[in-house]
Amino acid sequence: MAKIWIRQAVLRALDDAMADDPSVIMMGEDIAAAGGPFKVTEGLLAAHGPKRVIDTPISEMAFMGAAVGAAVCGLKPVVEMMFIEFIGVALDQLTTQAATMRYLSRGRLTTPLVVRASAGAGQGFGCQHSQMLDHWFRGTPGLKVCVTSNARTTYGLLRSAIEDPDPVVVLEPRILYAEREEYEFDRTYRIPLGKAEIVKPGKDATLLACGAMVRVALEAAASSKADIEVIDMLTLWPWDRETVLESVSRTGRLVTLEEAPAGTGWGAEVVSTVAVEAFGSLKAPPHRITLPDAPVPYSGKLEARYLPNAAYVTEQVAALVSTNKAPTPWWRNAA
Amino acid sequence: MAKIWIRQAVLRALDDAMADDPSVIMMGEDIAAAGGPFKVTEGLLAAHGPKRVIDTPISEMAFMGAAVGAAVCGLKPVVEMMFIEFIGVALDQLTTQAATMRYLSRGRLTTPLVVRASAGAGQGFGCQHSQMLDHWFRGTPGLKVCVTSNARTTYGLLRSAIEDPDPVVVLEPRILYAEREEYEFDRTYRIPLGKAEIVKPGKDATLLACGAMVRVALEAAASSKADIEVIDMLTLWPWDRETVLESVSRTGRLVTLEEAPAGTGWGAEVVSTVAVEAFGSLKAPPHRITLPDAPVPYSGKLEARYLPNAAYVTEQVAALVSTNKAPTPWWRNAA
Amino acid sequence: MTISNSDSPLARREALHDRLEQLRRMIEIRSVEERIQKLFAEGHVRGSTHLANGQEAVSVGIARSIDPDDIVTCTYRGHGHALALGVTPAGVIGEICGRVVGCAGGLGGSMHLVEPAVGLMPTAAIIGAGLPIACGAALAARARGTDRVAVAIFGDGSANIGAFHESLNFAAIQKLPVVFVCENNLYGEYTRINLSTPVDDIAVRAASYNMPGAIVDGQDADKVAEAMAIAVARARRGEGPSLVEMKTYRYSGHSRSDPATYRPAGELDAWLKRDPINIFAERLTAEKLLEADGLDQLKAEVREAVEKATAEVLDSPAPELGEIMSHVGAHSAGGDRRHHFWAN
Amino acid sequence: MTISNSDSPLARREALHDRLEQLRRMIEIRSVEERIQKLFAEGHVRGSTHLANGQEAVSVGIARSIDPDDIVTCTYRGHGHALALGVTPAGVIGEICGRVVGCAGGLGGSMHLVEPAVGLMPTAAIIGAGLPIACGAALAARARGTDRVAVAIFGDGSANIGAFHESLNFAAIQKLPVVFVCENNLYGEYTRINLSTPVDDIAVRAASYNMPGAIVDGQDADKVAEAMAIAVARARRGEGPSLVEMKTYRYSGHSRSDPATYRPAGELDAWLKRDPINIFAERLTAEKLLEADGLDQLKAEVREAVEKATAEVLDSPAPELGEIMSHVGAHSAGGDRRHHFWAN
Ligand SMILES: Cc1ncc(C[n+]2csc(CCOP(=O)(O)OP(=O)(O)O)c2C)c(N)n1
Ligand SMILES: Cc1ncc(C[n+]2csc(CCOP(=O)(O)OP(=O)(O)O)c2C)c(N)n1
Ligand SMILES: [Mg+2]
Ligand SMILES: [Mg+2]
Repeated sequence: MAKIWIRQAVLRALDDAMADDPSVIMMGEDIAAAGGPFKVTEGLLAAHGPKRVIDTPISEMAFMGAAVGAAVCGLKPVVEMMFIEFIGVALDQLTTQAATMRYLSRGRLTTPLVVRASAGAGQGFGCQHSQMLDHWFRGTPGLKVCVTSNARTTYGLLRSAIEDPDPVVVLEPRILYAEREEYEFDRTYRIPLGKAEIVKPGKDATLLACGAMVRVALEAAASSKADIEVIDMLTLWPWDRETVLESVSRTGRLVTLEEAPAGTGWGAEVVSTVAVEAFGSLKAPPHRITLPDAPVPYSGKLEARYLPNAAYVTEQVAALVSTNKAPTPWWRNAA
Repeated sequence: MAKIWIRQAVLRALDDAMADDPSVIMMGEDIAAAGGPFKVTEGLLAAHGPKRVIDTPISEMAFMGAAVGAAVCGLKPVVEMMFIEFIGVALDQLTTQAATMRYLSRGRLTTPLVVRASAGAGQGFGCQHSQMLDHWFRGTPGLKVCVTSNARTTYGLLRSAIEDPDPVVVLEPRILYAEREEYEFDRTYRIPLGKAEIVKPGKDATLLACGAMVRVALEAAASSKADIEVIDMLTLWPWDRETVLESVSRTGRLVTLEEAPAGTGWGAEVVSTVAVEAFGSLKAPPHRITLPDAPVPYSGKLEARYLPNAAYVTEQVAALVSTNKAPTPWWRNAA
Repeated sequence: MTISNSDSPLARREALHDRLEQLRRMIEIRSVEERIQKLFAEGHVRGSTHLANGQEAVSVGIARSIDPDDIVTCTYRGHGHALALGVTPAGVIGEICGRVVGCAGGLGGSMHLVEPAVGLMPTAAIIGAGLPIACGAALAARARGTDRVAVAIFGDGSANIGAFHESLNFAAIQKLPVVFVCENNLYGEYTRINLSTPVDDIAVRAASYNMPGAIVDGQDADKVAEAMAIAVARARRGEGPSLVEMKTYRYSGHSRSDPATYRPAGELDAWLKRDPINIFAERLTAEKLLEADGLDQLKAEVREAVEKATAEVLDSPAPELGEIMSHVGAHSAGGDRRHHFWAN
Repeated sequence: MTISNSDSPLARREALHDRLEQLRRMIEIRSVEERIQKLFAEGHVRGSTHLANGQEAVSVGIARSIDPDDIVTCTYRGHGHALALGVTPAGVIGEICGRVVGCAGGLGGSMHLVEPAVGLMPTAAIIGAGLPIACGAALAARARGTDRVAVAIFGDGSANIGAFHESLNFAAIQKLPVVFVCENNLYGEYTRINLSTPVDDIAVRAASYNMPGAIVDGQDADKVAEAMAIAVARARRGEGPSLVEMKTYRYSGHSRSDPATYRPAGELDAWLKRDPINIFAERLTAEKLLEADGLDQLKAEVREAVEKATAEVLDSPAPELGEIMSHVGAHSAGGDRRHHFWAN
């Protein structure tokens, strides 16, 4: 099998989607002539031309909104938000306009668009370029949100998102772009939106993660004495209640591993649902491993501590499994 | 005691705050000369002058950001977002700039500002003018979010928010502005941010609500056979874990009443925390009463069904208390 | 030519080629808005509603200058545009009354009128939101090889929001076939333009984007149509966007609750003297298209039709409860009813 | 006059009244940025970093035109401005290396330099964010009865974002004491201005807000200072904002990973011929303030000082882990260290 950079999976998904469907277009800053700030759109301009691969001025509101209008009028725009934070100047167009278009027209107008963005911490980009921010989108009626975790899920989710008849946000952990991985492209491969995947079966606890945290979860599971089941959430909204509930009903323990401060993390929604639906089948309280309630620090030493690593996750899960009590996060006492 | 409109409590809080502290200023669209689109700023211009009560052009990014700059430079700006949806064009300034100012300056620069906005449904303003949207702010490190529920809490929360050294979002249920209520102003009255209030004690279940849902909760409690404890959350971030956990430890049952689709509601955070911290003291699964997963409909008939009313809440709580099983929301089957 | 209540939006739009129908449509807009005001008082309307009486020439002037498969975005102040573009009185009144006959089936309300068949996107309740969306429609038109144009209608106050600037710049650099129409009615809510905007003419801002900016007498439907024709033709030729400023006035306050006491004495009167319906009626009289008592007759006719439409609306039920959940996403019960613009 | 590493930001700022120090500061900026590039290669810098070599005259020209208690907002491309305003080389390099000696104690990084003592707000990593914040600072200055001004520095590409438009309009209508400085270095990331902006001069956009717009040779510190003086004086007199466009160029690519291959052949060379350090050195020579070998001597001196600062940085520890939680809100362990602007 060929080793590829994960960013190549983005590129390949976009390239194939454009080749397969002439209505797919792309918009974003420096995605065309320059091949993208993260080189995930390299060659698309040459392959598909300037009418379909469009460099925009620095004006997120304009091109996010243009995507809405273009989607209604028969195109399938894929918008790149270089860093997900940038949609903070244009959120209205996605959550208020795109997400209500179908509703306000009783199904006659729809916005099959994708916002893809690099997201997440770990590389020293500082607190305004390192967040996940899925909570800005998650739960908005009419909108879907997913997070990629490796080459395969990048390809599978992006292709599905672009084919989806409704607006979808795809968050791509920036830190993964430059990772290499064995992966064989299959042009027909898709990951259905709304489905999670058990990436490592286990009996003692269900560990949920998404994005860059999936590999942390897998590492933690690999080095755990307990037999941990790791689930890649893949889609955060609407999320896969069935897979999660089924897993928890088997393992009796639930841990979420979230790259977000607790107040914004997706785990709240999942844990609360499990608490309601699987009440009684839990052997231990559910436990959320989150970021501390603080902005992302720059200094490498601090950012390394700020993000949960495998050792910490292992330790937290072990504590839960062995005591059936939720351990305290390291930062609770530091605060 | 005098009967006042709840909107007068907003006005009075702003007026008193401006009188007590010359650094308080106000900005917003039509708040000065016109006295505010909801008449909550009537007379402030005459009382405090055009340098402190400022009508702005329609440019939320400019005046939200101006509030950030002014706050850093020694003022205490109170920004009116007429409808909370409007911050969708200016979110960056609040959540990315204001909320990180202290962090990025290691405490040397702070942004004591308040964003107050009318919010919520029930009046036929349609899906782009009827949401709570607290999930855009909740959990953001450095930011606080609270919701008013009557004249007293309006006055108490607004005064505290304006005095807070950090940025605070105050959501004011629009539907309450024109309600009348007995209330005697007390210039010294404050509600500490981060504290919830037991507004009706009870033994059988803890019913959490905020904003316009508090009176629905109280009505439901009044007409329930079970003895319901009603808590007004008041601050959604950081929320009052102590009061909630203590209540649940007594009642053994938790119901949240949220004016938001489940995917965005604050109840997820609360229920998940309770599930972790009070695991074992619950007699029944926690239950969330939320809006359906759909935009706010315009037609009066639909909006009346869309919003939980007292009868529905009574019924849902009764089902939980009597069966110790979480009832199904009406819309789960309709979807 | 008389258009009955039962005519389709598309037929109503086609009818607008007729000059008498143009006059009639202006009267209809005025009439429908008067009726809406009454319906509000009668308790049939919820939330708020924004009248555009006095601005009818802009609506009709625009509608007659573009084709039904050109795209229009506009704002909450959209009754006039919706009617001009072809939405039926029952469609508009019905939506505002939250009934199934409403153009959005009662889901949207006064601020959200829509009719894909005549190119009307859901009117947006967020200031500036329509401009980028129009850019996108224009982009799609070009990408799909049509010569369709998009028209973004917005107010003077909206020319101060970021989306205005970004959209004009984006459209200019992309040479998009879009026409930006600013209805300068001198007020944004309760604020006069001079208090929010340091220039008198929004059109001067076109220079920032190297695009043509035109200032137009918005009370004269012919002048509106003329200016639109130039901008639309330019767009269709692929030469890019224009900014067209219509000088106009709203007779009423900003919304139903606004008595508009902030207006200087005499201002309204001066504008009433240049009423768009009267101006156009005089023109048609001069052109011998309208008889001496033609205007009164038309008004009576229209009023009757509007009453009929109102009766139809009030007979029409509120939507089924299931509608709440039927159009959230493709998974919803409403299923796929997608309108295909420029099919084949 | 020579400023040592141990001098305070305020002292460094005051020193800038001296013309030789102005030259020295430009050299320092160039030197520090060269060192940062090396530190990146050596693995001491994380994330990204944005050099402004070639733009030194803008930084120094601005800094010498305003007082330490005037407020400045600028962007991630802020090393030069920070140094010019007074932040020490160790403060800048330290921040970029994530050490406690950094001006934000290592919490911010390259894109977030800050120094309240000389009016520098945390530089913002979101395009356009600094403009409204500068408006607010100006508003506070006026409301508090001072004659302080705010300066917002941003790039040519940033003139296309909504915040630019809203801020200029807001400042104009409020007559705020703010100066908007556009550093037009011809590129926004990898895109040349003509591909993103339909006008050549950002300054023409001033007309949209009825404010003065000036076009300035940004390679000449004196010209920069002259233009700033006019705009600042106007602001201090209460006459409102100005837009000042500095024509300049960045010699490097957008950020460390950008080889800038998108630039037309010869463009860089042409700009190198108008190097701001050389231009100013020649001027000082003509003014007899600089000896024949003065420039080389200064460069050597500065290089040594920068090396010393670098050594100091590399000796300085990373922040304590507790710093993560110490400055989130007033409740945090860091407590209240608030800087009071214009306290008397
Ligand atoms: C982003 C945003 N800010 C504020 C509002 C509230 N608002 C509704 S209408 C209006 C005035 C708009 O004035 P103008 O653009 O002149 O249009 P007109 O109403 O005169 O047609 C305002 C401020 C809004 N809907 N959206
Ligand atoms: C809202 C937002 N959009 C996009 C970016 C990414 N970005 C960072 S720098 C830059 C180019 C800015 O160009 P210009 O304003 O000319 O400033 P320069 O870098 O040339 O100094 C872009 C697009 C951002 N930081 N924020
Ligand atoms: Mg107007
Ligand atoms: Mg530039």
